[in-house]
Amino acid sequence: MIKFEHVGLRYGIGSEVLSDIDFTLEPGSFHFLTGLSGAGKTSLMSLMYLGRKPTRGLVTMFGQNINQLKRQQLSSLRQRIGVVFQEFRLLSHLSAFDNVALPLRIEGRAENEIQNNVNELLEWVGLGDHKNRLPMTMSGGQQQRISIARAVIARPKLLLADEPTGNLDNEIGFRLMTLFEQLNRMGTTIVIATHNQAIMENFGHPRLILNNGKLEIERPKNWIQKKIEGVF
Amino acid sequence: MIKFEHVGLRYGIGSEVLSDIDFTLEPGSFHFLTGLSGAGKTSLMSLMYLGRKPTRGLVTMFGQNINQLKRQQLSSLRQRIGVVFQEFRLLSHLSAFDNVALPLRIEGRAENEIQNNVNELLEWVGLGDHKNRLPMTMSGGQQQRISIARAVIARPKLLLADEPTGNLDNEIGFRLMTLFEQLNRMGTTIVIATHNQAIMENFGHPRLILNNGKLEIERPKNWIQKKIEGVF
Amino acid sequence: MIKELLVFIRLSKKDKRLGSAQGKRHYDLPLNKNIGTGFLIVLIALMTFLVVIAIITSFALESMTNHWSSGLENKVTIEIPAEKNNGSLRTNDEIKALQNKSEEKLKTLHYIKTTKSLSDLDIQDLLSPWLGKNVSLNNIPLPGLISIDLHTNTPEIIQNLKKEMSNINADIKIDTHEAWLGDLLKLAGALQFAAITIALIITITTVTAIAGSIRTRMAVHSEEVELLHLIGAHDSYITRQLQRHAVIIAFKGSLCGLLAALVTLMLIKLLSGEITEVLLPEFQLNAFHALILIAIPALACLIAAMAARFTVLRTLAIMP
Amino acid sequence: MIKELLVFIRLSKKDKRLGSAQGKRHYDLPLNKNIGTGFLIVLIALMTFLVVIAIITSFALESMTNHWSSGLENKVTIEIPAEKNNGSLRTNDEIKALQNKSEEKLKTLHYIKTTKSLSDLDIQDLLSPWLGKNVSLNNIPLPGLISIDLHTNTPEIIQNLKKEMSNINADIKIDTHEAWLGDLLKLAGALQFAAITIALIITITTVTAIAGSIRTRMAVHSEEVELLHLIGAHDSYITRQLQRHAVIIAFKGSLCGLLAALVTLMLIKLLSGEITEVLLPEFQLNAFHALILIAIPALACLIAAMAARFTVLRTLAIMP
Ligand SMILES: Nc1ncnc2c1ncn2[C@@H]1O[C@H](COP(=O)(O)OP(=O)(O)OP(=O)(O)O)[C@@H](O)[C@H]1O
Ligand SMILES: Nc1ncnc2c1ncn2[C@@H]1O[C@H](COP(=O)(O)OP(=O)(O)OP(=O)(O)O)[C@@H](O)[C@H]1O
Ligand SMILES: [Mg+2]
Ligand SMILES: [Mg+2]
Repeated sequence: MIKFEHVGLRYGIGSEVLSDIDFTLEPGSFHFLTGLSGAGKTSLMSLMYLGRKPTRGLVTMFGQNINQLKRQQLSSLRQRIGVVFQEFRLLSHLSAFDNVALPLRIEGRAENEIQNNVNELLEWVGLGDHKNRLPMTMSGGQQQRISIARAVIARPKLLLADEPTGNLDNEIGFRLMTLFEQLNRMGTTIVIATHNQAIMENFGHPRLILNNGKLEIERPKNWIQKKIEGVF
Repeated sequence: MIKFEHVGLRYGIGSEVLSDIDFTLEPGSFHFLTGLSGAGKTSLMSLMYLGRKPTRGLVTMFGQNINQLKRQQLSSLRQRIGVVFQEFRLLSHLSAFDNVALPLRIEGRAENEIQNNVNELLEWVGLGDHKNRLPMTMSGGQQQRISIARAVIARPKLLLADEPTGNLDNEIGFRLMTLFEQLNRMGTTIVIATHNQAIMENFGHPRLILNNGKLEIERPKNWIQKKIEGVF
Repeated sequence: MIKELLVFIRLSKKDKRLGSAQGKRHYDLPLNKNIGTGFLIVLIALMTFLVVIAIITSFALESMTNHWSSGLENKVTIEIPAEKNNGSLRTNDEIKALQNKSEEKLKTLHYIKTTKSLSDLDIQDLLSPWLGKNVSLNNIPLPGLISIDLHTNTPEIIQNLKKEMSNINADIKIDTHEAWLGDLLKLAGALQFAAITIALIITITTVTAIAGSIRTRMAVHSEEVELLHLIGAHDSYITRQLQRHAVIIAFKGSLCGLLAALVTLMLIKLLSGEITEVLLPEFQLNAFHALILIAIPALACLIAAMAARFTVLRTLAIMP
Repeated sequence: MIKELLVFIRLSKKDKRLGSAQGKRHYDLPLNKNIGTGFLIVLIALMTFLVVIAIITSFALESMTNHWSSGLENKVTIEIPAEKNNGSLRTNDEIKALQNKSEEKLKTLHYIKTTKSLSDLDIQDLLSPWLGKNVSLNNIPLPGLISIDLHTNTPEIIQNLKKEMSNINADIKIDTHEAWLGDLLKLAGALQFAAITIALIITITTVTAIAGSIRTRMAVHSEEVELLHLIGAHDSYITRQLQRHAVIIAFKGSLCGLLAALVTLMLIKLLSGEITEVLLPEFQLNAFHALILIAIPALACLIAAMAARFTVLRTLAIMP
């Protein structure tokens, strides 16, 4: 699904924020991405959602070397990736409904299909009553949920969520994690960047840990056990 | 310091987001404000930082009924309140340094005083090397720290922080909580809106809990003990 | 015109329900709700107004010059002096004979439109401001005068005319009104030059203003454009929306400006009937003029579309 | 001019190091780094350019009209007909006597600037296009003509002149050139009217454009304005910054426009020396004109400042 080989990233003429990143994420896997503030989680994510090209190294997504793809093909790839941005990035003039519907509209889906799917998902994230509100008039947590809904509405093959529970209380946070687990079981590869220890411990998925521009993978002790529980 | 009597708030023609809020915060107190996402924490804060007038009820700040104050006096009151906004609200064209220096500039402080204070505080929040960077080029957690630094730089009498550790790892989160405690010991009244259970439990201050537009105060069992520890 | 108005109204309606969930032609960018849309339309309208006024002025000046030229420039007077070169006087009959002979000749020349021999009475009329109405001219040897309308007035034709006349008699003089017409035509030429220059400058200003405003507006949306790009929208999907929006603004603005200018000109014509008659004795908007006027909104739309397209593509180009 | 340029350069420098930590005059709002600052300056420059051209054109037209008027409008011709009312002819001596008497009288009238009796030779000159150069006029009874320059030409004066002349002899006629001057003056009047109208419309457009652009720009910053307000900045603190910024933009733009217009006009004058001489035989920028031209940048700054102030205060007014 995702393969990074000797990937490095620097901004402008600064030093490398990421250096020599090497990892492979299997299709259908679920990982947490963690690290101190400023460690480069968001930067690594931006490479994965094709928002940036690495300054060196090789990135392979969906089995394709992204350097060899044309603009058109890159856009099509992006349609298969759902992203929850750390700063939400909602379109301020569109209602909650239209924000969530955006990926489907871009894919050119039929309007009645859009209506059904979006309404259902908005109910699920607890915003069924708010679908005609503008982002500006919603609380931080509500905005975050809309951005999560937008990321998952098109059933992406890859879901990248950057601090998706930062503004949410534990209850709704766990509820959304369950949503992600469910998506994962249906085949979506998931990477979640988070600082939240409680969530990482509760959902014992392997962790990608960023430190000084290097990436390490850490599997919690009870990982296999959880995995088995999840299946049954 | 803060006294709310029968305060209600509604947006436009919607139902009341806050209703019949009654509480008093003594000078020098430290409270957490918590509640589900969308409960009204940010709304209550906006009343406290005078960003909004209540639709009913009486708000008394610093011993003054805010309805009887003139615009000029309100502005002067605001200078004594430090706010960490949930969405940071940094000025995107100003460097980290200038963002933090803003409250001092507005007060008209001398430039060399500004230099010393701002540099020192930026070191403390771990951004000493980043002072000439624009917010856009910084990570979410770094931006949040700048917004915290801006809130405390002018040694406000009242500090209101909305989810100040949402984008921070535990380490730097606890470090900033220590900063808040220190300020509190020097006389600043503090209200922190947060979902973070770990922090609320670690720093056992009384909690203001918003639920269905009503406010309850809950004092953790070991509150008095912590209070005594804090003094000695 | 009515058809255009209908399109205009339909477009406006579309523009108003943008961002709603229904309908196929929706916008993902906060274009229509933007501060400054109204201002931009007003600006484009005013600019179009100025361009149209300037262009029509230059049309009118051209028509005026033509009128003057055709009225005066092509007029030539043939004079058969009463006095011979050697100083002796011609008799009236001699003059008449020469006059008739010249007129016969003139009628055979292809570049002559009309000829008219001035009778003694005509000449008396011409002289009356100086000599008084009832002075008898019988005693004075009056010259013979023939007033000619040419089809066009070129130096070659005048040359040829001189040759033809000197074949009849070497004394015959040709008066081309050059001295006193020259100043008038110079003035008109200068005015037309000025009007065209001004029209040109205003057009450039308008193009700058439209292109600049559109570009500024688009730049404001670069964040939204980036988001659309990141969630997989193809470049054409993004460009199409912004372009359509820009065209609608430009169309609204320029059409309003054009209509306002036409109404203003009609009002001016109505209110100052006499003055415009002096200015524009026979100016009528012809099909060519109408075409150019209709081309103005089209041009505005084109500029807006290109400015929008260019800006968006430039914004997109820096994204991988 | 040099002083202004210095101020201009100083302001530009200030504008560039905004947002830096040093210096007292800093900006807290992203004004100078804004997309569209350059465009706004160019727009204001172009608009100012147009206004200046229009205003100078109307000055020039005014000067032209004055020139024509003073050249022709105040000219009157007194004619002593060769023929008496009863049909008999006056002798040359009789005419000369009446002419002298009239001229004596005219010299005593306060509204007469100069008088000039036309000699027989002068009259022969006037008639020569029609009669030929060497026709002897000794046999013809020529009228007596006196050309007069009036200080001003009013109906009352003409009335009075007629009375004075009829006191001398009832036959004396007064020719005021009205018929053929009328058209010319009507034309000039219409042109001046047009120029003033255009200058006015362009001015209104400019005001709209400047005010609108500034307001749009300010509206874009409403979030930043709100933040400053929330952290305790007084209204005056916020307004001051935005106003200063708007004034700098307007000043830069309008000064560039004014200079460009002046340079253009000079170039036009240089390149088309002959044409402008016909158009503007004696047009010189006087102190009053210069004052109006200098007032244009000042006006632009004022408008910008007021637009900025108004918008910011309105933004602030909705915050408690
Ligand atoms: N656009 C940019 N230009 C320059 N430097 C950048 C840019 N974006 C991020 N950085 C720097 O790169 C480093 C990593 O940033 P990144 O946003 O990836 O961190 P993060 O792990 O997401 O942090 P956080 O947990 O605080 O969100 C930081 O030091 C940051 O200042
Ligand atoms: N400007 C506004 N206009 C209308 N409704 C608003 C506005 N701001 C907030 N609300 C509504 O008021 C309620 C309380 O919002 P508020 O932002 O205070 O919640 P919160 O407790 O801060 O939530 P969170 O933890 O998600 O930040 C929400 O239902 C929200 O949709
Ligand atoms: Mg991040
Ligand atoms: Mg909130």
